[in-house]
Amino acid sequence: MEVERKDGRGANQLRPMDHSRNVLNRAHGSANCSHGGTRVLAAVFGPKAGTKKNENPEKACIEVVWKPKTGQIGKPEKEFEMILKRTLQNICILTVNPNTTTSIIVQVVHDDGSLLPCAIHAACAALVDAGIPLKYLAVAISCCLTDSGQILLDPDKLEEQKMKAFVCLAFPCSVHSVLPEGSATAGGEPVAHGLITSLTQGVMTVDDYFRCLAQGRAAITPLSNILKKKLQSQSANNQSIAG
Amino acid sequence: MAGKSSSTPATYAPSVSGQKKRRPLIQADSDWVRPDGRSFHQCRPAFLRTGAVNSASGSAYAEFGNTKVIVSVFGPRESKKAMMYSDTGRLNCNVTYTTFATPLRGQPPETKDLSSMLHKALEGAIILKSFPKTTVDVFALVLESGGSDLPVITTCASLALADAGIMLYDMVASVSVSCLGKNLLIDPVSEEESYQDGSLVITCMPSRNEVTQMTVTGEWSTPKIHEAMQLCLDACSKLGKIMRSCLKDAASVPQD
Amino acid sequence: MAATGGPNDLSSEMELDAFRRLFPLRFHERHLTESIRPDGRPLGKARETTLALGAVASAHGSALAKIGCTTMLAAIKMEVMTPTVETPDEGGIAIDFHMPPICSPLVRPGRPAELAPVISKQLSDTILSSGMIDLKELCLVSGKAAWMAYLDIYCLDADGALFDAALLSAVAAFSHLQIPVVSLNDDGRVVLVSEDNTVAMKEKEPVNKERIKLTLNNIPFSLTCVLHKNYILADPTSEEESIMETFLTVVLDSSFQLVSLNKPGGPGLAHTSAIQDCIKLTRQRVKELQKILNEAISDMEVD
Amino acid sequence: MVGLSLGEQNFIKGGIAQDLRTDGRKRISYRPIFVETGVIPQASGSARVKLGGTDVIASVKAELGRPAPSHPDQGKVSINVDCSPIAEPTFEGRGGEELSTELSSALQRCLLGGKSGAGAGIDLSSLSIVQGKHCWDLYIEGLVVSSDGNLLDALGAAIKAALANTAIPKAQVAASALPDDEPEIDVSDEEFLQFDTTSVPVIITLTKVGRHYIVDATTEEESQMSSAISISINRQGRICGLTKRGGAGLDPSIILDMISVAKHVSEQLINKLDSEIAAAEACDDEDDEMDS
Repeated sequence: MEVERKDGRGANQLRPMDHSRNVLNRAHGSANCSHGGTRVLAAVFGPKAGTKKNENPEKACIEVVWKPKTGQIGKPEKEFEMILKRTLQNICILTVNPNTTTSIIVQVVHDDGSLLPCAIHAACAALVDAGIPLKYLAVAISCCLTDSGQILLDPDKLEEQKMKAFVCLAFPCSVHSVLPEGSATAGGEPVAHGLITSLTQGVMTVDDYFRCLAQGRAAITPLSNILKKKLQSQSANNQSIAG
Repeated sequence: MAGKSSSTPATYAPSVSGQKKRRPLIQADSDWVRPDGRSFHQCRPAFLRTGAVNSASGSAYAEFGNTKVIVSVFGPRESKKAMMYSDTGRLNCNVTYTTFATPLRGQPPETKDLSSMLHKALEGAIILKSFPKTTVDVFALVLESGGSDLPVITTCASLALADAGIMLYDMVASVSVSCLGKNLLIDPVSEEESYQDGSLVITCMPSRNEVTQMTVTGEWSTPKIHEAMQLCLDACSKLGKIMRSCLKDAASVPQD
Repeated sequence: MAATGGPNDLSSEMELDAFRRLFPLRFHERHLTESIRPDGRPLGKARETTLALGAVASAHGSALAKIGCTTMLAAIKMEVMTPTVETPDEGGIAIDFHMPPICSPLVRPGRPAELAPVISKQLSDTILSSGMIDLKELCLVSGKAAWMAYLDIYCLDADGALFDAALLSAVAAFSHLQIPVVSLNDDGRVVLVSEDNTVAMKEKEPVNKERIKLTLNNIPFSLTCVLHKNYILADPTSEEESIMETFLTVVLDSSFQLVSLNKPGGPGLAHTSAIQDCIKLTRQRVKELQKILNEAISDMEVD
Repeated sequence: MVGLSLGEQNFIKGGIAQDLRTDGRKRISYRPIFVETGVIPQASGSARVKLGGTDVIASVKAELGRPAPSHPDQGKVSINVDCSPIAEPTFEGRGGEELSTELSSALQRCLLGGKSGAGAGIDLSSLSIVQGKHCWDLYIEGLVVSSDGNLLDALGAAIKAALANTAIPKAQVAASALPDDEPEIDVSDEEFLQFDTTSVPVIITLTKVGRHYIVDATTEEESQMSSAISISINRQGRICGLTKRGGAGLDPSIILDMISVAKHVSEQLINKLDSEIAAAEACDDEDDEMDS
């Protein structure tokens, strides 16, 4: 029943990932992230004074602009903007600099499937590059469900269209360092198991969803280590340049 | 996934085959019956209710036959930054139609015109000095356009203003008359409006007996205008009574 | 107002409304500890829901849905389109969600609310992917003419849980939809066959005499819950939404398949146990809404 | 906006109360009117009207078009007004837009009559060439060059003069065309069809200041107005349109009183305007002879 994937990857095997930071000089923070064919460029313009009209001045306000590869901003882009904005509100510490607006511009360079996770990683890396205080990093994965009920991780564009349904999940990165010990296991479950964002497309049964959840969570820990290693190695040579 | 085609293909509404809305031949004062069976000087049944929108400071819903309108008023609030200081309050009106309001699925062109007409109709009745530096926003949405839309919008807007507690000199009632050959038809439906020779729309304050807005199109002789005005004014006073009773029983039953 | 004595005793003698406006979060949390909400509902209960079919006469199918104070008006107008080459025998559905300036003080005539396109996309995704409507039923003449259903949903009063009310009104509008009887005239244009001019009917037999009603299989229903410090509040009002910003929208169809589960981030984290509780609440809600929809359809058939 | 001190405002109101306005005119007398026609060569007809300080230009452009399905036997007329910023600083950018939409809808209401076309100043059926297929579309453009009050009357007069100056080329169906397909129209550029503008109404605006109402108010007087009524009356004395502008309410009897005053004033204005147009046309023909 093992579904053979076109590019020969195993069910749980992710596409090669590459993150590079500080790619734009004018932005306060910028990052370029690519998952296999999908490449996204994110730029952060540091906390600017004043919040938009209906925003809460006591908290920092995050504004996301999603630039598609071609064409103008339609409804799908607006939805991605809202999801990315709410996700980043989860991971940023909003009370640090109140009454400011941090604007994040996401430019899709090439879309070859599971676009949102790649955008989330790019945005997080750009925020780290800009030195915005974060509670933890968000690690995102998307998995799709074949008609036979088998779950494939990190689908590309063709697989996404062919499959019955697909789920995009975002989890907090392993968080041992920042939060005090007690709160790490909120309600008997380690915080890392909490879900920041979940977006599903297509009809599936409830336990299919929970299987996707478990599979996604299992793939998170190795993914977050790769992410952290890439970010730390990058900041190391930054210091060397700056130092 | 059934991706929705981004640009919807060009579509057209299937129109009724063969039958064209011709203007019915009317001899002078024959007993020609109007499409919905009303007599010439009879208005459509009016259904008025306040408090339709909970998140607005004042709102009202009006239904005259097939014309259904919702107006919500957002109480005196700070006006846009671009506005200079003014020691009298400002009124901001905006009228929009739903896409399914008119039988043919398109936005009727004169919504900008309706907003400025609504603004002129209401500014005479509101005590603008009672809220300096601020703006009162009156937004109207026409759910279904069944004819003589502006009078129904104006009447519903004045009810919403009263519901919002804005100081008014008097309620504002509005009625329209269209002239077809010799006859005067009050409160015309959209079919009658499409082949009317002329129309007269009056907005007045019933108990102060003052006209705040009046527009006439088509060719009228002075006695005809006089007769039409008289007809509208007592229709407005009847409408004013209905509006007052609607406000009274909205206030008497406590808001649940 | 020196807060020396700590805010707790301050709130006791302060007037209720002032406390609600000054410390909204604490006001709501005081209610949550007794697992009740400011408007008296238990945590898991949704607001009172009513449904009225056929609210707009000038549309082919329309419905007015009210969940508590949130009011949505959905209307469908049918127009004829030439189907695309790849799908010659499928009609189309164009779904649009509008938030006119009357529905909430935040919306200004110039600037549309930024929530509207998001809900509009979620609605069209949910309705299209749920398979509620088989697009083949919208076909008139394969390859030449098919129906395009323009579904427009207007939010008349925005008081929280907009997506749920919008989906309910859309589903009800489809169940009330009457497809007009049409026939093809000589130069290939589709024309209405009106009952009175039967003379024109002679040579052009109506193309879709039998398909007046759309058959709706697994109908999607949704429930939005707010997660706040391991409390789950079903069907939040706009005030609760503005204070506790972590939403979880679960959409189940009538056979309890998961059509979509949407948690767009927000300050709180959703643990598996919380998700299971939400799904349980949604199952209950689907039964309620199913009953309400069937009642509305049955008394529409009666009159 | 002209800032008037309290003293000036009382001076204006007092003057109007005693039937002697600041520039010496009576309550119902007009400022001097100058009409000049044929000011824009490319347009089918154009005119420039100076009413005291107010200066407007109206131009009429006739083009071939298809009649509206609901009225196959009538041509189409569209009126559009543009307030250029040179008239007043506040017209800059979008400032003048609201006033121009208001003026265009008032003009449309006064000149084009009801939806069925009855009572229209311009005889729409004379614009039709082939019923249902071809007709003349008139694009009437108004431009406010300098504004010193009473814009609507000046624009009404300018449009009436421009229509009088309009020459629509005669058009017939080319004989060779097959009956059923699109008949081509050949447009002869010698004979011209002159427009009869006798039934075009003229617009009178009565501005109420204090308890009295005046005609042809200047900007200062307009700033003191409590309400204003614009009535369009044609030669037969019938009312072809009425718009109440301004805020304060008016008693119905006062409105009827104003209508009768307007009818009385309109006779003089129509005669004066016709003589001015005839004079302008005459000197217009002299210019043609001189340079031909």
